[in-house]
Amino acid sequence: MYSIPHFIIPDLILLVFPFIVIGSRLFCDYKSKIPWRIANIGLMLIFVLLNLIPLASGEGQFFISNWRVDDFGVLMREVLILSALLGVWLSKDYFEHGADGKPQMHQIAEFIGAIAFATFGGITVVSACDTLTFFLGLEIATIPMYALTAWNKKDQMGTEAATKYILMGSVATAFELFGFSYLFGFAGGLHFSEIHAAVAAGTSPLLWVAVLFLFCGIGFKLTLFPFYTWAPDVYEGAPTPVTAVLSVTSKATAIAFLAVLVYGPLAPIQEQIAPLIALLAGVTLFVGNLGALKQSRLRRFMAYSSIAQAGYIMVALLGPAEIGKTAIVYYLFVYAISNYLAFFVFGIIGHHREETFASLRGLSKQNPSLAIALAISMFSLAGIPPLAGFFGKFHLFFSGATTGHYMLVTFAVLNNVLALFYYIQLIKSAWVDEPDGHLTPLRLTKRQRAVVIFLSIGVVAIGFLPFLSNNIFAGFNY
Amino acid sequence: METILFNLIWVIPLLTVLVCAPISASHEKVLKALHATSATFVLFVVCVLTYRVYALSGTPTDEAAAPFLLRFFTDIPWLSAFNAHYIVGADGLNMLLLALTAFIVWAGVLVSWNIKGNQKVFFALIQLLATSVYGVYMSFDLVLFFVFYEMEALCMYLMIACYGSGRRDYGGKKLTLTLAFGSSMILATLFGLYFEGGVHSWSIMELSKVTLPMDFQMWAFPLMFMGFAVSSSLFPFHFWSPDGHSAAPTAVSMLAAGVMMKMGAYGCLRVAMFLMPEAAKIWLPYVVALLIFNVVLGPFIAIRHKDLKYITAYSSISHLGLIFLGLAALTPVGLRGASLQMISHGFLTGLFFATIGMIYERTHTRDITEMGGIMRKMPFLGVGFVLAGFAGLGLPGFSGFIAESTIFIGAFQQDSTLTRVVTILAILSITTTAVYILQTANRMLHGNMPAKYEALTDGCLREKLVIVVLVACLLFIGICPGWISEILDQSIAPIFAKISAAAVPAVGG
Amino acid sequence: MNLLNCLILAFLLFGIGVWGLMRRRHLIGMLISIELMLNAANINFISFAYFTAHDATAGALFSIFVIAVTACEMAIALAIIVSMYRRHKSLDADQLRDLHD
Amino acid sequence: MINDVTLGYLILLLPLFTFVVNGLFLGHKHHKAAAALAVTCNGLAAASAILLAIHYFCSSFAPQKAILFEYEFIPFVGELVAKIGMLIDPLSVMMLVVVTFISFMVNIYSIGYMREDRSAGRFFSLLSLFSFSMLGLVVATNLFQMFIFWELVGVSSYLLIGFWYHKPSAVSASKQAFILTRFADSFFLLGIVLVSYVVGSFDFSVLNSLGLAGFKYDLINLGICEVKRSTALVIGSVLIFTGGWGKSAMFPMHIWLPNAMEGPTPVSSIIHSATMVVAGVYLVARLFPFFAICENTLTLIMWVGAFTMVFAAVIACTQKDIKRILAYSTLSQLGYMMFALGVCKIGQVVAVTGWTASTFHIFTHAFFKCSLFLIAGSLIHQVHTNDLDAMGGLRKKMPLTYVCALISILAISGIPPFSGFFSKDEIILAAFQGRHYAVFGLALFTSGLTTFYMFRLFFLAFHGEPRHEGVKAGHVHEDFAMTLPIVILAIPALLSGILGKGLFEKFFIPGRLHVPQLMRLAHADWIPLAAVGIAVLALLIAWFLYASPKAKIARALDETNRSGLYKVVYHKFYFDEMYYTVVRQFIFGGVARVSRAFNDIVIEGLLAFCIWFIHKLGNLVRTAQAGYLPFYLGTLIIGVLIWRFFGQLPL
Repeated sequence: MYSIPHFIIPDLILLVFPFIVIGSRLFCDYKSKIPWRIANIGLMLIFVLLNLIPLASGEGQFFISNWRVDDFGVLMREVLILSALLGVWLSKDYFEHGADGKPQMHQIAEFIGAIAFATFGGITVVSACDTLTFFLGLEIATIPMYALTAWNKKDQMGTEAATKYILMGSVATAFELFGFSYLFGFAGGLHFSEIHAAVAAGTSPLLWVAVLFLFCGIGFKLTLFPFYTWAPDVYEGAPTPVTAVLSVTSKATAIAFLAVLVYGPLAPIQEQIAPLIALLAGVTLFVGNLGALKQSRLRRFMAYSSIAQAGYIMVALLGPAEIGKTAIVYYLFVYAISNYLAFFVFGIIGHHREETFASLRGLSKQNPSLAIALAISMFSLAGIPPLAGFFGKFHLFFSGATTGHYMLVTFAVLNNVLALFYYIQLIKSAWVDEPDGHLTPLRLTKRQRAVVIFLSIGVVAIGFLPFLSNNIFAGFNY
Repeated sequence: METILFNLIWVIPLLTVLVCAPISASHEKVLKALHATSATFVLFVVCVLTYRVYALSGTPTDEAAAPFLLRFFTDIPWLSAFNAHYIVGADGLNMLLLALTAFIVWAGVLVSWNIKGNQKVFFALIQLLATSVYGVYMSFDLVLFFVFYEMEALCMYLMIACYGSGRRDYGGKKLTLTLAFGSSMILATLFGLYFEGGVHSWSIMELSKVTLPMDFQMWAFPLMFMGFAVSSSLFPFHFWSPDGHSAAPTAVSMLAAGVMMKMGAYGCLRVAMFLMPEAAKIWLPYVVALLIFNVVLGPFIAIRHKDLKYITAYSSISHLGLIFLGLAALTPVGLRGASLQMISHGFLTGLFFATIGMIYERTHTRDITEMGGIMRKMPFLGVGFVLAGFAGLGLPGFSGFIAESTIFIGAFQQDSTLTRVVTILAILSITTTAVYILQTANRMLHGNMPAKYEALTDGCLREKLVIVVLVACLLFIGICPGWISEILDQSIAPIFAKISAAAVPAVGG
Repeated sequence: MNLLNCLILAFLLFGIGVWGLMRRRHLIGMLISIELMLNAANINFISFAYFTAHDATAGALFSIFVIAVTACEMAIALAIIVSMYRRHKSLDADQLRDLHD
Repeated sequence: MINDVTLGYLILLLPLFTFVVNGLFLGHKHHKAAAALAVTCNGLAAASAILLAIHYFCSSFAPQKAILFEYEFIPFVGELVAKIGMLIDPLSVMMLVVVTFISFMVNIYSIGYMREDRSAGRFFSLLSLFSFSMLGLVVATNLFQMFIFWELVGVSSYLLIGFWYHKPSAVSASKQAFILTRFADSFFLLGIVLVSYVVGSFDFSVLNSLGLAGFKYDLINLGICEVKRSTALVIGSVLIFTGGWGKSAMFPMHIWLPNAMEGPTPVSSIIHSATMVVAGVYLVARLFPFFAICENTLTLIMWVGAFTMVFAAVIACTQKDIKRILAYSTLSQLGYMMFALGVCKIGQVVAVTGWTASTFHIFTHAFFKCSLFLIAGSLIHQVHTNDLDAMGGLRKKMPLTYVCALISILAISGIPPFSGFFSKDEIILAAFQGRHYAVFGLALFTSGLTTFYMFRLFFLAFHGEPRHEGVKAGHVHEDFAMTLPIVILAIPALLSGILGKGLFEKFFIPGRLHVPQLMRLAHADWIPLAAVGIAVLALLIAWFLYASPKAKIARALDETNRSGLYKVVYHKFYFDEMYYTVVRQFIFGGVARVSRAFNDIVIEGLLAFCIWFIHKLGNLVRTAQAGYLPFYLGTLIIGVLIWRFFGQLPL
């Protein structure tokens, strides 16, 4: 019986955490705040603990040979936990009264538990060292999402979305599995080191088929072209907090999956798969931007915008490992904060009106602070300096340009204009359009106000004082 | 001490915004007082520093800043993730542009004293815009430069769309998106500058020490040059400026036309032409062809327009065309003329838009066919407008004449056919400029006055102050241009040295 | 009975799954086709494990896990489909048209 | 004893000071103070100018050039430096005296003329600006300085002609004047740039001591064509002359000058006599040696001048607006000066008598033309109309004016011993000596015409029966402030010829020339007699038509039943109409409309198309999102195939 290494304590806590939350339901009635409190405390505790782990660059530390905790892993954990925490905060109100024409939701404890499971799945993906764990992580991250999408039993949109999601998701799983099987056949083993050795030794069609299927499978979760078709419907059908969690946690998981794969076992053939990545990135961000041009419903709009963001983030995968990973993690942080800020604002709107562009009219007159927060998040997503989004995108393009993909970078940068166009559409309806009388006024609870302010400051601060990023990513100086 | 002051130039506006943030929007007086004070303070600081730069000229400067002669040089590591630094400094050129900016911002704050809508947000946005412009002129690190350069897009749309007039949403979108298009063209080439040069650095000085590979320059230079030229409304990217200006509130028009449009030309000179001189030598002769539209056709279009702001916008287009003529001439005099024109046109167009805004506040129309004879009711504003017009048509005594004649003489030194033709056309088109300016002045100020204008009043003290100060600047530059061209020459010398040293390989355009 | 045949078999199975997925409009039918695709992957694992891999247990292990995972995935899928049925009173995939641009 | 430099500064700065003080402080309310300041300062300026002139001409230094002071304005490449300085030589000194003196007179006159006007302060300040800019032009040491003040002259004339900005006619006249001269100036500027590029300097001293030899060979690229540098210089000289062409209102850029009569009369008088229009002649005179080396430029100048001379004189014979008549007479006198400069060129050699004559005529013309305008002004001030119909019989009411008018008109008609005789006679002589007999003939003929129309004006205005009830009722009187300058001016109008002749012949030679000079000149003593004879004849005709007892004045004045030729002439050969057609139809309607259409249709159209295209693509993406599950599943499969074939994987 040996002592548990400290660096996996957060993972263990996260593992037992959902059981505690759900279990606490046994001892209290369904109205009580206890599960919610426990959830907050637990997630914050994990976040703090994660920040205590020293960032060791390079191979990282191992736990029974196939659970690696390296700096990238730690930072991804932070992103995921942050996302979970914000998601939990966002979801609180939806269990008190309905929103956006949807009835109120129930069983907050289970809801939180599901989110926690998904988060743990993501963590498993970043710390896996063999394809089996890898696959399991991905599934653990995905399956709760199906459930969460359909959480609102009384809402048939949710159910339809969930149906589409799970059917397509299972197909994608099948693709991945198929890819994994060929990879296994090619390498003759599951452990990344074996695969790495085999790939380095030489390639064969088997490997390429595997790569193709793996990319297509993960392309579904990362909403790459043309696998993104589920996203708009699911994002619109799912409850708002679930949409937020989907757009951050599952994207983070997926990109982490790709990063681990490309910079891990497939590192020797990065040059050969660079064109594929570049094409995926370029087409995806273009299509995402085009789709978002003429939207009228907020969540669907955010779906397209997040498709485009996925395209942008793919650009980073072209760069060398250190730069690429830095870019991805930093961008995920920024993206998480900006996205959640947007979703909090939409949520506040949604509690009193339906979530469409039209219900933003005259926001700047009635509630300037909210309008400012909205503008901040939108400009940040559009990548306008000095907000965080710009520096995130700059990291991505920098990483892409390191290996000389100027064409792609130019294309992506020019697409920013397109993106700015539709983000401005939204800002317009909030700032320029005159308010019309029959919109119910907005009331912010203390918590909502606090979170919105906190997030806005975060967006501005991470961008405005970007040297914070150096301290966070101290492990990534090269 | 001076260095700290210099860095304060862009910090103070931000601080003002932060200070004003907690004050509730209902205390308009307090807010406006704060903003006015900070603008005035910055103006004061900038003037002092400009004088210092002039006084110090000739004395040796910071070695680290070579090849430039930079005062108040600061270099702090900023983003170790991609090795970006915080590098600022002042040579004659950007110091004068800073002074221009400070004047225009100050005037802008005063002009928009009683603007409709949420004043708190508006003034905050003006200060942000000021920050971005100051930053662009100060910074010598490409990342820093670009961050400040694109910041303006953030403020511009909100200011135009929320506080503008006419088709404000359309104009705001057009302006913001076109500018964003330009800046993204720039961003696309920045990475190449970083990696292709071999020195992994964003510092302009560092990059200027190497010669970038030719094949890279050949595609990067046009991209970057046009990217910058977009914000200086070089044909065919001029379409944003008339709609944008006509939609924008007065202060924003002043800042946009007076200062922001210079950022583009400044970038062309300081970054594009300076870092990629070989490609510049190959490409610029072709750029000259575009100027035929700006310089020759622009005034004609202005003749056909009835809206004061459209007329002024097209006149700005033609004046900025002259800047590019000076740049494309690639002679020291031409470059100096271009920089002179940047400064002179800044004051000039600021005065133009200021007076137009004041007149518009009273007549509630900008259609010159509806006005007439208002000189009788508002002689002061009328005289201000006429003076702006005279400065615009290059009347001796005003800065415009100095700049234009310098450009003409400088451009004529360039012995390439296209440049000669365009220079000759440009010289001949001073008549057209006179035509639209006089026609506007006559229609609006002279002749019979409609009865509805009987009740109009002349400018109040605040407005008179703005006009007087701007006119004084124009006259000051116009009457004693010696010192200004002296410090400009010093700061242009290294740029021209690099350009003339560039050996053009035998590559066709 | 060699590796290639097994792979071909798996691939055919996968193809049949895809074909069924395309043809079927009945949600349950679609689920079954997906099951086929997953099992094709399982066959791959087993056959690779049997013929080439240096530790045969890995492949078997993987396929067992896959079966387990698929089971819970299907469970959730069925649950969702049931609640689907409660609303629509039908399991026709063509009827899921409420969410669209 | 104050030295010349101080005097120079005084001459330039006093008017400037007046302008600034009146414009900024006194303009609005204190008209009296403004007027007083203007008169004193201009008087002092005139006094110092005269002092300077005396000091200069009495010194042994006399005919040479001197630079009192010179400041560097802007440095350009190398030697090419724009300077602001003060050049002293006979020509500039003469001009200084004329300008300051005339503007002094006009200022005095304006006290009376502007007594009722509410914005007299502005008027006085602008008047001083006008004379200041003309003075700066006169003392220019280089082309650049000349251009600077050249433009200032233009703009101040714009402001003064349009002084009554509520009168639409005045406004449009001022605009026309400014734009036409500006049009010419653009060529002037081009010429300056070209010449300074070829020569490498703006200074008159350099330009005037130029020989073409140095520039024969190497080529220079003018964009359209490659030319020899010497040819470039010739082109440059023509361009520079174009500036003078417009400023001096030579045909066909003459139309602005008669229309400029819309301004207050003092302004017209100062424009016509001293400040604006002679600037063109002055430019040519100043650059004479430079023009002399450029092959046929002078010949061009000669023909332009000669044609304008006749053309204007013919028109003047039919006009009825006295100010317009005077305006056309000015045109034709300017024609004299111009062609006098031109006739100096004889084949490849040059005779300088014309130059002397021309400068002499500038001098004399200034006085009598100024007084004529002032007289016209006071007439108009009394009868409140410009029209000869409404005048007549003013001799009794305004005796002083009458006498002065007679003097000036005799002067302009070139009747000895009045000033005009001497200068005009010399000009005609120069034409003869230059063997340009055609021009010579024209000049003689025109002098006859001049006499005719001037006396027509004279008789119709002063003689005969009063045709104006104001005059009949005897409201007419002579205003002191307005009559004083007229009387003062009559003296030089009478004497400047006799006194000036010697002075000019002694000192006024255009400086060292770099072309062969013709020294031995033909002397024809019959020419003065011929000229005078023609003049007297014309006088008699005028008397017979308009003043003799049996002259039918009513019939002479009515416009009906006139021959078509008369109508054409009366309508100034329809040049205004042509001008407006060109401007409206061609410039505004043609070029401007087309360029705006290009911008609005082509450029904006392309933009709109791009946006439309992007939106179409967007719709394409959105149509895919029909919410149709089988299609979605299909995309998964298709995607695999897409990336299988386009993913560039080495499969």
